[in-house]
Amino acid sequence: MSETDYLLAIEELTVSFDGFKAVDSLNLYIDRNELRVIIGPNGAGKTTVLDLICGKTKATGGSIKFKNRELLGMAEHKIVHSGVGRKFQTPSIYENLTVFENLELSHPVGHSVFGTLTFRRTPEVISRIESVAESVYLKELLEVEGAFLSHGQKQWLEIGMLLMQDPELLMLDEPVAGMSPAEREQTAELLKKICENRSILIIEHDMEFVSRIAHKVTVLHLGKILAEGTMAEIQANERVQDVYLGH
Amino acid sequence: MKKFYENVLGGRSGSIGIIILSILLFAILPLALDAFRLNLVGKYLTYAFVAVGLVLLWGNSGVLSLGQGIFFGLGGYCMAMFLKLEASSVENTKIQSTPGIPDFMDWNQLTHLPAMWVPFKHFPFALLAVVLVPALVALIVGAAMFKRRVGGVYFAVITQALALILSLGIDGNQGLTGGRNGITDLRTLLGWDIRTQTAQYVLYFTCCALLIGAILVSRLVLSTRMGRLLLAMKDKEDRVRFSGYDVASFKVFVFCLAAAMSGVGGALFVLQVGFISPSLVGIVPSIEMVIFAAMGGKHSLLGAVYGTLLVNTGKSLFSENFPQLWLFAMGGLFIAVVMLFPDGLAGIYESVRTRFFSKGTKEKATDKVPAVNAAASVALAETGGKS
Amino acid sequence: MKPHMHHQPQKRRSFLGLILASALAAHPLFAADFPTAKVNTTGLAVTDTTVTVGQLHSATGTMAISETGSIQAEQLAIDQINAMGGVLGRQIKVIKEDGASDWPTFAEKAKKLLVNDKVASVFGCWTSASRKAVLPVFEKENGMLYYPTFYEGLEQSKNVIYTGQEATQQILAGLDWIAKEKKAKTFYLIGSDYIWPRTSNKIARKHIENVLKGSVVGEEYYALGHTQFGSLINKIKLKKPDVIYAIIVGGSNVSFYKQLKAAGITSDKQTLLTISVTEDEVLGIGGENLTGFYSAMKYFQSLQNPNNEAFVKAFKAKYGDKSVIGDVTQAGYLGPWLWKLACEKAGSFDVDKIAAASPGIEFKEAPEGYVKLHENHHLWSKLRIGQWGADGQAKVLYESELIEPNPFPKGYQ
Amino acid sequence: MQFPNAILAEYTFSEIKSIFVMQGFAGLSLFSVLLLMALGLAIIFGQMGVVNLAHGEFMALGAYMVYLCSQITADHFPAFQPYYFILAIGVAFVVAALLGAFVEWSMIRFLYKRPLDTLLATWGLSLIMQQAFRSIFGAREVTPTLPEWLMGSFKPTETIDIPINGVFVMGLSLLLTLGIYIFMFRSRTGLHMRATVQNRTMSGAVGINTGLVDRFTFAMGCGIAGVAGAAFTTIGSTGPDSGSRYIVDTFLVVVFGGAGSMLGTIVSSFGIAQAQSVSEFFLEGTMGKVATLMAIVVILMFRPQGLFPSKVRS
Repeated sequence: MSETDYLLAIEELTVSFDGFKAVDSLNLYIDRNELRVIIGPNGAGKTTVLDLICGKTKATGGSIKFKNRELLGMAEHKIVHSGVGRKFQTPSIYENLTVFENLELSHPVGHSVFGTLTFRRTPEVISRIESVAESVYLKELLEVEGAFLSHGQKQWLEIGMLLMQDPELLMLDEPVAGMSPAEREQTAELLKKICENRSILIIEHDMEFVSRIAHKVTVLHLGKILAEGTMAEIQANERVQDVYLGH
Repeated sequence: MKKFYENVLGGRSGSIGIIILSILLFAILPLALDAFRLNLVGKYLTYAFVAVGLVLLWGNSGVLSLGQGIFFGLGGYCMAMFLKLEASSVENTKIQSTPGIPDFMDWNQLTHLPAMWVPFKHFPFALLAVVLVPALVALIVGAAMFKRRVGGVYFAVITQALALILSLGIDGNQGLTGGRNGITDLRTLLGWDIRTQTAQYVLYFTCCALLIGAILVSRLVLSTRMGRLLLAMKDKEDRVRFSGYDVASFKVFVFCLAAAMSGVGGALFVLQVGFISPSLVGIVPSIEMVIFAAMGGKHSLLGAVYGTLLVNTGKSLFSENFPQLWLFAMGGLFIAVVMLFPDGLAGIYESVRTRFFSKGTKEKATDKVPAVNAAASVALAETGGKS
Repeated sequence: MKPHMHHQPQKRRSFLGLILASALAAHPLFAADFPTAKVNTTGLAVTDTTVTVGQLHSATGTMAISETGSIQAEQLAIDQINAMGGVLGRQIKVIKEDGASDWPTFAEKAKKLLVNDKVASVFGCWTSASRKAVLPVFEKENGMLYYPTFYEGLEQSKNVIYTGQEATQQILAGLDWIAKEKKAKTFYLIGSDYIWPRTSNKIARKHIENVLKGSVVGEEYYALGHTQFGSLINKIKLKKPDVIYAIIVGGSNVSFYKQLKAAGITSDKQTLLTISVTEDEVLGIGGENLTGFYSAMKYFQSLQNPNNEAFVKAFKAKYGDKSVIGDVTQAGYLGPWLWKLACEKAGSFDVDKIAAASPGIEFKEAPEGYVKLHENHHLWSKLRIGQWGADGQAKVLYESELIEPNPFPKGYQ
Repeated sequence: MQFPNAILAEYTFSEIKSIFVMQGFAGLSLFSVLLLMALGLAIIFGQMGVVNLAHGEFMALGAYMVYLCSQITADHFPAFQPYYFILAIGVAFVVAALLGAFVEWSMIRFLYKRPLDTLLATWGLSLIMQQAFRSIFGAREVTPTLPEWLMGSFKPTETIDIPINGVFVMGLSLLLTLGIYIFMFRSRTGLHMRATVQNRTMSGAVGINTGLVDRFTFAMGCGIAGVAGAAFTTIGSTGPDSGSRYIVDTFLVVVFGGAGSMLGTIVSSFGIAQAQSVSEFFLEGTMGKVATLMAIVVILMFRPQGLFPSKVRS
């Protein structure tokens, strides 16, 4: 396959579970600094696409190129090191650790066995943690254990953990699920802010939220792309209305 | 220095724990017990190395191995091979058909020392092997299993099978290993008679010192980023993986560390008891060592030592006075620890301490939650107000 | 020695006690004649009226099956000795310890008995592994162990009296007999996988090849507790040996003989000689699965002599009619008696003196018949071949002369 | 070590053929033994996820029940001797199942979803059961007196002997497998059982008493272990710690087959039995076993999910 300018180029990606094709010959391209939202009904294969990109699920065929490097077959932690960050659907943070420690663990320095033994909390590390905490609205809560955060704060914390890694591609699986309207506002702000120097791939159900943030929207249905375009184009698409917006 | 105090000794409460244990091991027990009982305690403490390793592996990393006897045994065999060669000088074995090789080899018609044994003539090699052989085996097993994400019950069952394989393998290669009888009649270490009472005392104190050392090393590891990472891994393994860590390599590291500690324990066992046999490698000792750790509280390094001492003392006392009740007691203990005291002695101690002794701590503990909630709501209000 | 006959404690005596009393206690000994300070110069647990000994067997764990008989027989002997007035006028007190089938535990308990309890002697151990584990302790602390099991030899210690047979005593005469009676030339050697069967088979192989000029067509070992012998039996069928020479131990025995029978290998078609099946094992295997096979032992319960009849009667009176007595049980019974004789010969409980006095001691009242202690601390004894019947008892077909114990046999190592 | 041709070279074709048949039978007989051991565990571990380390002791319990029946028959109903064994198998099933139900009620039900804890607790249980056997039946190994018809062998040709007890064990394991299959996949209770295993909450919601189903499933697994133990009395003896000898083999069979797959359990017992039987024929006893175990462990390292992984999207 040829070199591309895209940050992420997915071509002919297929995965089947016992003959059931959850993702079927998918082609998807994401530009640098683009904020893309994937929507689609339940079982469309949205989460599976993210799983395939970050290495959680092994593909049956096709290719995923990130900065022109093939991700398929690469170990999960290496995919992360190459610049891909992933947030899970249900907030996935370390409940027994403080917000500070949660963020610290995501600091990209010292990820080897030896590295973790010799890692030091230098002033640079601390200031970086503080600045990320500030951007995800958790600066006041650095010493609080993860378990005591509200649902929305946990979502932010997880986004913060990803920001610590400074990824070039950030993938978020339903980042505003379970958030209050006020929190949604703040999250939208946050996403716009962090999108300035990276690409973001989001799965979301909340159409109102999608229309506020998305540069471009991709609609998945039965593992295939049904439509792609701006929010307005998608809303006007009849086929999309049939399978998705219709009911 | 302050860092060492905070991280390794665990600040004030941690240091007090270490000091109390040291006083118990170095002063109270030697003064209170006769030589025979003290030697027994020394033997129990060698099991505590395994239990401390299990706290790291099971309590802190969530990986339960039912094959720690493998590493205890390997360490023990490495030490025993050196001692046996020293005890089998040509002089001591002139009655044999081939003098100068261990007696059991002669009985099995071996006429020269097998190549595997030759390096064990050298003490530095044997010492290194005590630590490295168990660690290497753990590395191979751990790398194969953790990279393929074998965990939980499967890991437990497979390590248990490995313990069976090793003990059967030792049984089946008598000429090489001494078979079921093991390697017996070990006498001197570099010419120093390890069977005298003075030697027993020296070995006891060495064992205590190394055990405290092992606990401090474990604390050191847990105090680094690795400690927090292990905690994180137990909670959300996937999150750790997708934060860019190679989860398997950390499990392998802890498995190797626990194995190396167990190996040291095995070597000290051999020095104090004077022999090693496959009965210390197999399934039963391996799973008994798990209960030592569980009894102490699987998260508590110091608890592991107390748990080991308590269960073994109970075993000795029971078997001297009511041998037929011992298995009932041991079985009951397993069930009780799992069902009633999942945090073992350490958990009981914690709950007693918070209830009776330090009101201050209690208040602090209860204060913490509302404080957090308050902080959280303040933060929310602030950020919410902004938008 | 002053006669104080009326001081004799009036205890109920067993029939054997009476016989032995008349034989051995013609001159009863009294503590007063042996001041404690004189008979005990090394600080053993000896008072003016008692002497403490230890008993160290597995009461629990896998070996409890085998060791129970020894525990019982030793206790019986001690009771009888006490009923006759004890040793040097002192009643024997026993401290029982449980080795729990675990070798480190054996070493631990041996040390406890010698160091803490200061026992004058210990009757105990069963497997070689347990003996090997305690031996350094006995040598270091200078204790005295009476060890009852037939074993592989290759050992001799000042601190151990071996009351069972060493390997050559049990093996050579038996092989000679079977070679002569059955014109056997080819042998299949089978064993449990540990030192006794392996060493014994090594001696057997040398004897078969060098002395009997026969051949060994197979030699195999199975882990203790192995229960599936199908493949082995097929190999035996393929090789068609004249004799199966079996040294299988413990629970595996039952599976082995049941499966042999089920595979049609019975005594009418196949000769089998074993040195590991005693009446104790037959209880588990079932006589019907063994009928017609041979065991080589120094003792069978069915031996007909007055000593043995009295012994069997006393044993059954104490432990019930269903109890059986095997070779090791009888050897266990010898221990306390040999110790008593040694103490009396030495006039002391001191271990060094007993060790020195032991060689040459004769025990004419042994159930197996006359035995004598050799300088190498093993017993001169006879070998007998028994053929098993469906009732679980053996018919003794052959009895050798007294065989000299030779734990380090030249030409067999 | 000898190579096959070295072992077999000096024999006639018919001899080799007979050995081949009998060796094949030895493998089949080991297969049925392993299968019997593993069936109960496949239900308890595979279906319920409970790591029952006392499984071996439930087998020993079954064996002791046969011994007890044999004693009672010999003492009170000697005429019944040839037939008691069949009844004894039933007794073994019922007693083991009842104890299993009690254990589930008093212990296991508090430990679902904590597999490592069930492992430790059931190990404790196994120690208690061993000591109980020792206190009740004595430390010696015991063997029931078996009916004559079970002993001995068929002789289809002059050189081939097929042991009857082997055929019996084989028949029993076949019957039991079939029974379990019909029960699990053709009965209503079996349906409830499978439903509960797959989705507890949902099953509860549609009116299945999941607590009762758990107890029943566990009891059934234990009862099958009891039957396995009863069958073992035909080939070996029973002692207080007989059970502990089987437990590792049993777990390996289930794990190797892929927990949760009945078919996997069957295939893996077959494979392991043939491997062990063949390696024992060509290698020496102990090392044959070591080689087989080692092969299983190595394969499991490369294929941790076993031969037949359960196909559930995680």
